[in-house]
Amino acid sequence: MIAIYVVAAIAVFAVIRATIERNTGRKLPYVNVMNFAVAGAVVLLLDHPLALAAAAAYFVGSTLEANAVASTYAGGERRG
Amino acid sequence: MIEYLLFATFVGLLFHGIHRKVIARVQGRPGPPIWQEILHTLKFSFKQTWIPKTASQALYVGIVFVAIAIWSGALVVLLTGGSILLLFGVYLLHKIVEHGMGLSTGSPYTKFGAIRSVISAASELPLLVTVVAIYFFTRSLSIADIAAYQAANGPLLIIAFPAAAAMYLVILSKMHYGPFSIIEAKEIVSGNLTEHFGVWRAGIEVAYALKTYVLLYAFVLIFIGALPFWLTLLAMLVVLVSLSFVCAVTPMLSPYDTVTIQSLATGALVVYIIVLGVVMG
Amino acid sequence: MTPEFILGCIILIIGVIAAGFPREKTYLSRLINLEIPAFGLLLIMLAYDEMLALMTFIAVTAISTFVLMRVIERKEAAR
Amino acid sequence: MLGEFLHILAAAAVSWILFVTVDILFKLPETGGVSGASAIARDIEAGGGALAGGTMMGNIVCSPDASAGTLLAACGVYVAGIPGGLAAAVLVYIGNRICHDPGYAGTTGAVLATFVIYGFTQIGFAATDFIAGMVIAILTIQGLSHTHASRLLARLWRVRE
Amino acid sequence: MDEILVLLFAAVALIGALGTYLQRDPFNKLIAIGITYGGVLPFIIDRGYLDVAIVVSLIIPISTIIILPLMRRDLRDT
Amino acid sequence: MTPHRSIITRISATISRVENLTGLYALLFVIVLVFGLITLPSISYHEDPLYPKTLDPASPLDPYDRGGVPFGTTPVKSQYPENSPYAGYVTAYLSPFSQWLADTTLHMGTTIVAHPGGIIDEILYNTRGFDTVVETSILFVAFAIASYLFRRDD
Amino acid sequence: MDAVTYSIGLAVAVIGLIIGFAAIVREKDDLHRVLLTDLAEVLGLVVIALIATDLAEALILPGLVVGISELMAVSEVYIAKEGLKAPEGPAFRLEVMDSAPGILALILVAYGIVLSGFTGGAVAAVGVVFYFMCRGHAEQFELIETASGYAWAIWIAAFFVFMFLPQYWFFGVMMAGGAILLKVMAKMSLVGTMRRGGPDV
Amino acid sequence: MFNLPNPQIGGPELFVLEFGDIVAYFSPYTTVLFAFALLFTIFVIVSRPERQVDIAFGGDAYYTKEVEPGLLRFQRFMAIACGLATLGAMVTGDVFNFTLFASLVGITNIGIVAAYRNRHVLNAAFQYGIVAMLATIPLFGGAAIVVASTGTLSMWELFTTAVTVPLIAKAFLVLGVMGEGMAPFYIAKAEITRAQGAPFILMVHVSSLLLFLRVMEIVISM
Repeated sequence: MIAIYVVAAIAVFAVIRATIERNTGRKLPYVNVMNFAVAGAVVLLLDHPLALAAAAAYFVGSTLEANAVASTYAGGERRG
Repeated sequence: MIEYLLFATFVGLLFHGIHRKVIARVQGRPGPPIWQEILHTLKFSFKQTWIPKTASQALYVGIVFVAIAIWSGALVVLLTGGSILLLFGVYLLHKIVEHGMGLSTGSPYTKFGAIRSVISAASELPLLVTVVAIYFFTRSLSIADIAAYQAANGPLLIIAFPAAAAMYLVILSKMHYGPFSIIEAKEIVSGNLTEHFGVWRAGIEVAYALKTYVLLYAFVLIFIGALPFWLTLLAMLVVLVSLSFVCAVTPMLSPYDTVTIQSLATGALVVYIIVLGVVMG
Repeated sequence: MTPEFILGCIILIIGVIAAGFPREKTYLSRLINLEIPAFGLLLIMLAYDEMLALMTFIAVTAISTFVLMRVIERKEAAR
Repeated sequence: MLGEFLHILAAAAVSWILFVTVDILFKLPETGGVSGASAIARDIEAGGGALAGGTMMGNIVCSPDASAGTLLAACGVYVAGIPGGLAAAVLVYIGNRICHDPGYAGTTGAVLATFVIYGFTQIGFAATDFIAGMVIAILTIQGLSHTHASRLLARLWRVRE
Repeated sequence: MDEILVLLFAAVALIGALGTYLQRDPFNKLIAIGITYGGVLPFIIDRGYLDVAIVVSLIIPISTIIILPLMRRDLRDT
Repeated sequence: MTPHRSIITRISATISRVENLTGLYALLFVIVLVFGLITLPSISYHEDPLYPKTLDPASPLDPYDRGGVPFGTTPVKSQYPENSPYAGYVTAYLSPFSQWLADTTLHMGTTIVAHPGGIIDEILYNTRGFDTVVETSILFVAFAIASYLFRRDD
Repeated sequence: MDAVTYSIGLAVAVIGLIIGFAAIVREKDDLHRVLLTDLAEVLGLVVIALIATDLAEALILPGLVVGISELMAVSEVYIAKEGLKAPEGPAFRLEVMDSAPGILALILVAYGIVLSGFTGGAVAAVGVVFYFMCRGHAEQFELIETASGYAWAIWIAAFFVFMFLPQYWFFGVMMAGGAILLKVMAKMSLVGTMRRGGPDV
Repeated sequence: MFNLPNPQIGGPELFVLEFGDIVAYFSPYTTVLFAFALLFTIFVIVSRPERQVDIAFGGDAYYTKEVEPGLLRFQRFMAIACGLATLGAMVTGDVFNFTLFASLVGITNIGIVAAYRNRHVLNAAFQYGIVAMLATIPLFGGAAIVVASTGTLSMWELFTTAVTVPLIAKAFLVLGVMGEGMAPFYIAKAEITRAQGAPFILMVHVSSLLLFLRVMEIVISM
């Protein structure tokens, strides 16, 4: 099964890109790629219905994290 | 047992008087008569007695009885050949008596005495190290076993000299007018004794007399061995007089310096114990 | 010696150095750095299959982060 | 080995087309769903990219969109077939609600992708190909060159408009 | 999980941990914390503890969000 | 202060400041640790521990499967089994809900065992229950302090 | 786990402790000391985790709870000592703070109740703390404290069931698990309500 | 069945209390300590605090400080908890249980003094609190090393000559108790002592000294 190696390699690639990128706003898309890769790897590692839930939980959780970080980075919610 | 306690109290008070006398003579003063402390205690017993209005009453009274009780208990332990760990325990608990006396009255002077008593808590540590060092040699902490060991191998004073020095330091730090007696320094009136008068003071004098007796007796018993009764008293007297000389010629240290010196002594003894542990396996 | 254990030890040491001697000595950077040794401990617990302890640990870490955040927030506001 | 690799590349192309289409149909490049997405868009524009493309990329980062739907649907199909894909759609829906996303791009994408992937599994593809393919597809958008990716997306967005 | 995968995911976790240490900007540090967890998760999954993985995946972002009030712009700029 | 202070006075000055207390304690601990590091090779792991772990990845109770029959005995290696006559009963107990989980899924062992009943509960509540009493008391006291301080100014 | 792993782990833990405590020796700021204390707690847990038996976990769970509760008390003392006040001005808001807490807190609390015991209490408490942090709260200290007081009493009763009436062990397990869940969760969720004074936030 | 293996240190056991794996015992030594702790707990329960006299400088004025009732109640509660914890620590027959009692003593000690509004006292309480928290690491770490290297936590087994406890574990235990009770580092405690409420403040000292005495017995016996 070659898929999981592809996914893991992409994760490492994305992480390296994310780490060398200095701008926070441009960093987040790279981290997003890693999230995709790790969520995929979770299911590829363990073929079980719960693994889907784990992948979704991880993905949603890290997306939420990225969302919150980016929003704080932007200065929080606009208020009128 | 009761008569022995009375005897010990009497001898302890007498020792206090001798202590004052020796110090005075070394310093070139005439000094009080040696039975002065006995008279003192009797005098206090018949003076008017009450409890200060600001005091925490139960504690104020209770602490006197605790003081007498623990040192009587210690004497019993010594006589029945119990564990010297218990003796060490009583010695530490005496600290509580000092704190309690100072804290319970509400007076600022006694409070200072209590605070100094808290600061000088390092004075207990050498005794602890003594206990551990003795255990290294005798493999037992019961006084009967220690006496048996000394009967077989000679006095511990020679075998474990640093431990004896530590215990000597401990007794010294509890003597009146000594370099470590910051608790009763005159700049804070009488320290934590200030507000205990009348019968309460007499009770405390009794407890302190017992304490002196017990500590000296324990020193002789642990480091020289079980001697005949009169010889024991004589040895105690010798130790006392040597202590009085030290007290007479040394100035009182500043509070934190006492801590430093006692801690350094403890540190040196810990090193000694580690070396012992390595050497003796 | 499982890979989790080795990785956990390495991350733990990195984290201890990071939290003990952070590059920028602010409360915030130290608080963030504190998460690294937590991951190290997580991996060590995982290596020993101590899952209940792991779960409790992560939950408690979140709460202690909150406690610390609350103090730091007040401290920063006072400055 | 090589065949599987080609399968993955084909799956990547399919998923790429699928999620970009759905996202653009749901107007992701129009506005940032949350302030964070707009911030990412600004930074990408400052780095030489296009604002519309950057906004879409920001939205992808900040909330599970059609790309996430495709990935999770692929995972769902891999572990449990069609029901798994639909379960993934439900999870994406919950994720959308958690992440303060007003739209339904993710859920729609997940449902669509479930059937597409299931269809491809019938003609010799494996669901794992789609998982890896989707990761490659997102890599091309988010992970290779923000400048070019955002310009490309902006061009596609102009077509939609 | 064979050696290659172990190495790859361990690399992710290590890059994350080192990145957290070395970076100075708090946002970048927080992002690196997320990366570290991305490297750790596969190890939990590989041992089959899916329930733990789910819970931890939900709590880690929460603890990140808990830190965020310290990084608000209006507070930091003044 | 005189310019020439003896070493003892300087140490006294250091230990008399409350702010130095933490540092002093930490320093003492570091010294002990450095000595400890030397003696570490002599510490060996005791190979026959209490409450040993057995792992069976195929079991739905995975990290905590210790065998045994529900409502029956399970061999638990505790220190004084005779003091806990029902040791082992809790280990194999599954509530109806956790039984259902165990029958349907494979990877939820932690959840199943955390639901009351299981080896950890056996230790926490039965054989070493006294620890847990003390422990909850600590929690109680600590939060009493915190909430007292927090609410005092209201 | 084998003996070699234990030796290596212990060495790593001791080296970590040396580094961490060296940092404490050098640290002069009080709040930094609190943070480093948290670090030291982690290292202490490593030493316990290395035991690698079920007993290790039974020791870690109390250790964790002791750590967090002491941290709570000490930080509160710090606030009182420095006379710190809650920050003025508008509260910190994010979009996700409207949407996420409800769902996540629901999931975590429900799961925590299923777990029960220390773990469940801690997990549920994270949910509650997160919810209170994002949504504000109405102060109900007395209620929560009363609940946890009763929980403590229930747990003591459960302990005595185990010790003196072991034949009712089943009853004891249920009581103890439930009571600890309630207690830990209630106590920890107090943390969340403490962030801002006043019910109007 | 239970025979204390080393009666030469604290005396033979008098009474044994079994809680599962944790077997508490009373030897002459621990009984004395227990009785002492009990005595002071009773003092805490029955006695009212003293009223401190403050002297205003530059005049003859002096006044007694009033005791805040809420503070008094809280302190009394903490002091009683501290007394109970000390009682437990004196008789427990299990190393980990002992360390838990020690940390309970530490936290109640913080509680007794943390209630004051005096800044100096609070500062001392805070420093003390930090040390008490740090001290949980050697305490629990010591217990952990004991169980890992000997396979048991029960003092009944550890006191036998067959079991050798690593030196570092003993050092950890002593160091931990020193931190929890502040036994020799009394700097913070001296500040604490200035606070009002003699019976309660006294409990701080009683508990720490008794803990120290007990840990010495444990360490020497092991």
